[in-house]
Amino acid sequence: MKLFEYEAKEILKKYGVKVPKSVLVKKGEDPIEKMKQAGLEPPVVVKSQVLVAGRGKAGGIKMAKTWDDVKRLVDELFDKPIKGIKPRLLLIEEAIPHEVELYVGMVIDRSERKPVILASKYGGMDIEEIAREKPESIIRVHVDPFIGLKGYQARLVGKKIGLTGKALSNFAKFLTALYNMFMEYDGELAESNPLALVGDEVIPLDARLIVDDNALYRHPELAKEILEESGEYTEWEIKARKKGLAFVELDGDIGIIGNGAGLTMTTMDLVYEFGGKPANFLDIGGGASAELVKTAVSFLVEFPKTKKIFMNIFGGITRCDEVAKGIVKALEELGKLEKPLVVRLAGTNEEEGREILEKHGIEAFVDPIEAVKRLMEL
Amino acid sequence: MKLFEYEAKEILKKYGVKVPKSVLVKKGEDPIEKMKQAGLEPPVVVKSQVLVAGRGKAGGIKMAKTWDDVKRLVDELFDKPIKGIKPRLLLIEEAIPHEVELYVGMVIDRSERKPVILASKYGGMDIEEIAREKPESIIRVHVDPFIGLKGYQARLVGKKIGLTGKALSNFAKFLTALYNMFMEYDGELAESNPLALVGDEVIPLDARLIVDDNALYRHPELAKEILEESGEYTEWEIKARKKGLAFVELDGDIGIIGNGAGLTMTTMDLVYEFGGKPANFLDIGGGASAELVKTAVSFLVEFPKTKKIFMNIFGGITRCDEVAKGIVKALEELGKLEKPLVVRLAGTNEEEGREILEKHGIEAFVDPIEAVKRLMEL
Amino acid sequence: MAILLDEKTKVIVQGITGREGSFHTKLMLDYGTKIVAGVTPGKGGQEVHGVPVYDTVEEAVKEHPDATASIIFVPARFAADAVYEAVDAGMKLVVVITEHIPVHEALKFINYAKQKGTTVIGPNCPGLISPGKAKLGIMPGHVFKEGPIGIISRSGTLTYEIGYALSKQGMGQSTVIGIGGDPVIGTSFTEAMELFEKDPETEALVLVGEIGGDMEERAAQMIKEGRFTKPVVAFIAGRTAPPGKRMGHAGAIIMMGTGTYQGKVKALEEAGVKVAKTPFEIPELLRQALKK
Amino acid sequence: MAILLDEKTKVIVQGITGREGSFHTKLMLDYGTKIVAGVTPGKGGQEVHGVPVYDTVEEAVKEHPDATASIIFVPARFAADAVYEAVDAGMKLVVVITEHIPVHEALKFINYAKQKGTTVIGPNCPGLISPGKAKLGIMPGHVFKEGPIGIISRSGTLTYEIGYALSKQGMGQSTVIGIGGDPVIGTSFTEAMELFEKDPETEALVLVGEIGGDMEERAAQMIKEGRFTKPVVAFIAGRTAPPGKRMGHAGAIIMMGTGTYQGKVKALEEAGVKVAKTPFEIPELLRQALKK
Repeated sequence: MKLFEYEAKEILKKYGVKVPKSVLVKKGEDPIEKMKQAGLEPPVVVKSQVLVAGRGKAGGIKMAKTWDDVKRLVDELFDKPIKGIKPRLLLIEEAIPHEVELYVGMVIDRSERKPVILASKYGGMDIEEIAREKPESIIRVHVDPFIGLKGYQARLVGKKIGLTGKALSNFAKFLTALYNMFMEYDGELAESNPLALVGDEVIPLDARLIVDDNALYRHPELAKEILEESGEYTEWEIKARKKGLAFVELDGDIGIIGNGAGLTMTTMDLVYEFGGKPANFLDIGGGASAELVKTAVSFLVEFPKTKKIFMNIFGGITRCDEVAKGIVKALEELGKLEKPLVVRLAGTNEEEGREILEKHGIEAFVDPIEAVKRLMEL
Repeated sequence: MKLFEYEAKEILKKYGVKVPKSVLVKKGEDPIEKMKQAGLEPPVVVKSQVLVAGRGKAGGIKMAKTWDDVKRLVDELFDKPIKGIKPRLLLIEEAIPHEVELYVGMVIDRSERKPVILASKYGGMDIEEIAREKPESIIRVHVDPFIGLKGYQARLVGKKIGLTGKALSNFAKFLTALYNMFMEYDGELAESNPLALVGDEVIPLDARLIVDDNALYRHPELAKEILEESGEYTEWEIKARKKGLAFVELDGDIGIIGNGAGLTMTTMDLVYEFGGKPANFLDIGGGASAELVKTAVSFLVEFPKTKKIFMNIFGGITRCDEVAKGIVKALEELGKLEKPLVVRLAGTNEEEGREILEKHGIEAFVDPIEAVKRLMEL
Repeated sequence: MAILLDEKTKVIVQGITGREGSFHTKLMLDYGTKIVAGVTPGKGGQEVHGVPVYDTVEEAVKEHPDATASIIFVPARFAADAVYEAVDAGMKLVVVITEHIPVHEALKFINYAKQKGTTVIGPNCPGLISPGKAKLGIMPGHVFKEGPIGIISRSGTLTYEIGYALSKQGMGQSTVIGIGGDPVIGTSFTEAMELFEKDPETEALVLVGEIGGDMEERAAQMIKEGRFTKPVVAFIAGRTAPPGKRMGHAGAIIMMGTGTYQGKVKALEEAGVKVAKTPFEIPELLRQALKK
Repeated sequence: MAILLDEKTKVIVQGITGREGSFHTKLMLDYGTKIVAGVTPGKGGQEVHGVPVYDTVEEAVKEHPDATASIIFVPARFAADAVYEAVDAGMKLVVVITEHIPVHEALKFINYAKQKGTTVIGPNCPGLISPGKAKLGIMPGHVFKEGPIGIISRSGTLTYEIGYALSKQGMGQSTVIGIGGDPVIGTSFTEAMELFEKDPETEALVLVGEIGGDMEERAAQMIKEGRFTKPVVAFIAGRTAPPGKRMGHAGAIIMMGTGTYQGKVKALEEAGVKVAKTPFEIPELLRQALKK
């Protein structure tokens, strides 16, 4: 789960990090009043609290030099969708004059199976671009997850991005705080970009934290309904998630259902191979019940992008007869399927499954290639 | 630093442990009023908040069955010194009827260099006695300090002290909380004795936590002046600590000063060997300044138990001339030494030191045996 | 031979009394797997499909000292602890079926197991099977047949599909490992390949990859450097998946420009590996590779 | 020979620019110790008594790859980190002079060092000296003389006293180790004894113990089992200290009835070790032990 900038900064404060003074403004609140209460004056930065990447480039961060600017920019930003998402909150933050912008972040290195810290003296720009163009400018340090980030390692990172003296020790403190937050909050990613160097101090102008969804039960205070504003999901993806479906919207017009992510992706590939374009990815997972199958089929029938539907099931734990029953249920509930459906059934109880389908006039193939060919003819 | 029962229980609560409902009462406060505010009614247990061990046996824990009992016992306990210490606070706690009392505690095993958990089904009595008489009844489990207490280990401990089912899993939860507190609070010891088993629940009727003094800087919220009420120190030990002296009061009449704990203890042993009885242990440590030596000597002159003083210095880092200067300073400040002083000086700058002392008429020996003999003649 | 698992391996099932654990214990027993004990805390003394249940792995091992492998079906919140327990009890192989385990926990127990010399497969994996010998997982046993082909796969159902395709063409398998789809897993492509390289029964290998991560690239590197010398055919799922979208598997995110379909295919082809466009081409490519 | 330290050992001083670090660097250099580098974060580029200072141990080792030992004078709050840095930089021997290190930190860095094969002496110790060869500590060098007696001591000043008594009687020392007085230390009696057992230069051993803990009892057990075969004389400080009182050293608390003076003497005597009543008896007892 992605946290908002203001949330990540609140958490960082608990780790002793100094963040810029700020107020959080909801739509309808008077930003001037709130700023005055907090002792905050222009110049300030007004920041759209959306979870999409590239918010700055998309115009979601504005400098306000006067009280009038604040009023105007707050109204402007509340009405401005960033990559399709309008913010529910704005963060108004003191402007921090600075010359040097650093980058620091951390993720889990899958190959090394260790947290890895990434840092660069070239913050403030697209760090991925820098990683591509000047890979040597990105410092990488692995951390033993049991021992934790040692103080000398934190200083070493700072030294390698060119810091010395008091700035170095302030950076090391910040990095340690960020690492501790990353570990204690089950981070998939924690980063600050840019991390401003102001004199000897380091100040996170932005902060990001993505928490592992599988670990959210350990952080109940973070749990919330943010699907709509995450910017990660389309309208139909949100509908699907609410129905418990693992669904991703794509650009084509052929609805895809598979069991298992690998097989479902492969089904998409197969459709492409034969000239079709998938409208979605929908994985019913292992051991799906008839009820789930019904939900999935009904959902793709409703989903306006699909013109026809291809369902590719290889029964392992999933039983083909159960799948067939689910399809029939959908058919019964909807009266009839408005869109053509081609089913491939193989594996556990495939014959029972095909029999059920054929009784209801639905084509069921064993060979996926034949099935795709038939699909493309429809 | 030893924490009070109520402090340890407050901390345990942060770890999700259910502790008995209670109120804390200061002298002069109305216990009835406070209990009513907290929704607490007799029967309750009134507990003297002192840091000495064996508080229960010493009469510091009383059951109050009626409101009258509460009033009477509160007055009684505030006036009752437990091993010489009167409580500043009383804890009034709901009485928890129970039949089974368990013991669980943890310390650091020096040999294994690992935290070790000790548990027994025979709690509520003197655990040290049980450890002596039925060593096999004490379960010992070592924990890897980097990995932490694993869930299965916690259950194993519970199983080995005879728990099953829901009680076992509640015990494992409690043990994990206690262990986490022990580690995060730099515990020298954490324990609960007795830990009551009430139905399936485990409830700590008492809780103890001793925090490593060297780690107190990491727990500033605990820092406080508790010397007087700790029960660990005598009046003169407290005076000494305030002067920065490592001083322990003993039963004899010969004042002892040494440099280094081992040498100081050996000096005590030597005095005993020649028929004397040390009045104290006072270690001036390594590299002592003349100022510290002066403070130490003056202190022992004032300390009423001492009839004569023996100072045994082997100069390594400590310089004998610096020590001699300190003695002379004490002499000058006090006018004269009211009590005979025998000094043994050897090691770094021993000759310079002896010369300084002899000028002021203080006997200085090289050989400690000769020095002790002289001491005993005085 | 096969790798990691054969008809003599004695197995403990952790979480045996749960719905999944009990169901798959039955299927594994039916397949011939030597399951000697089950573990569920608090359920010691029961039996599941004739298998005695213990409260702890320690107790199970005391009664069945020849047990060397464990398969874990316990819920995500307790799975990490089950792995530690299995490792501390001396298991040489631990298969973690459980999905939704927090990645920081997996990170730790995998590092721990490695230190102690235990092989972990998974988490979030279908397990492994040495066809005709034993099955330590949740795959349908009947789609696999005994033979000389090793399979290492990041994907579950797709593995069954491929195993089935191979079996139908008479190309049986020595051992099939579903290594799991989570970001951090106990056994990677290259680690499994080291074992297949040494297995005399395995004559060729099928790698079933996915977009995301760099395991396929590392496998290619290993082959290029001559550290894996048997014929290899690969298939990569997700050729047409849009970059950066989550595809159900967290493992299928394309990060930092690495892990693209094209990059993986290029790396593998440069190492001399034939990459199938669909799973159904694999048998034919394998036949060609074996002929050389 | 000596153990752990000799005239060829190349040493790094961590915390060299501090008051203590700088002072003892001078004394160690005067004694002949080969100090090749110092480390203080942020002070790289300076010199202390002619010794070049670096910001990190990594940099020091890069310039002085023959350095194998480190001595730590940094303040308690930073000492644990200094140990990790020394261990990670490949030091084989790390002497921790610093006192007041939280015991939970010592616990961790000692376990860590052991895993990585680094010997830690201390914390809260005077260090060690191989008389006539090198000194890696804060003891006064002049009280020790070269010779065949090994000393392992839990106490600082008392060690100087005993070393001095031995030297005066012409009984020089191979290596003298002050193992430190904290509850958890890197090298125990028995661990140091293993090294002395193998050292051909050491003909006899003096153990200087204290009340509390069970290190003396373990040493006795080792001797009894024949794992240490050279003559041993022991002295235990604290014969007349009241039980349960803190005697300046946390290490001197008597816990749970173990660690009493009487218990230790009994264990040692049963193992055939002569126990001196005062430090001044040690030379004579040693002479007798060596004669046998």
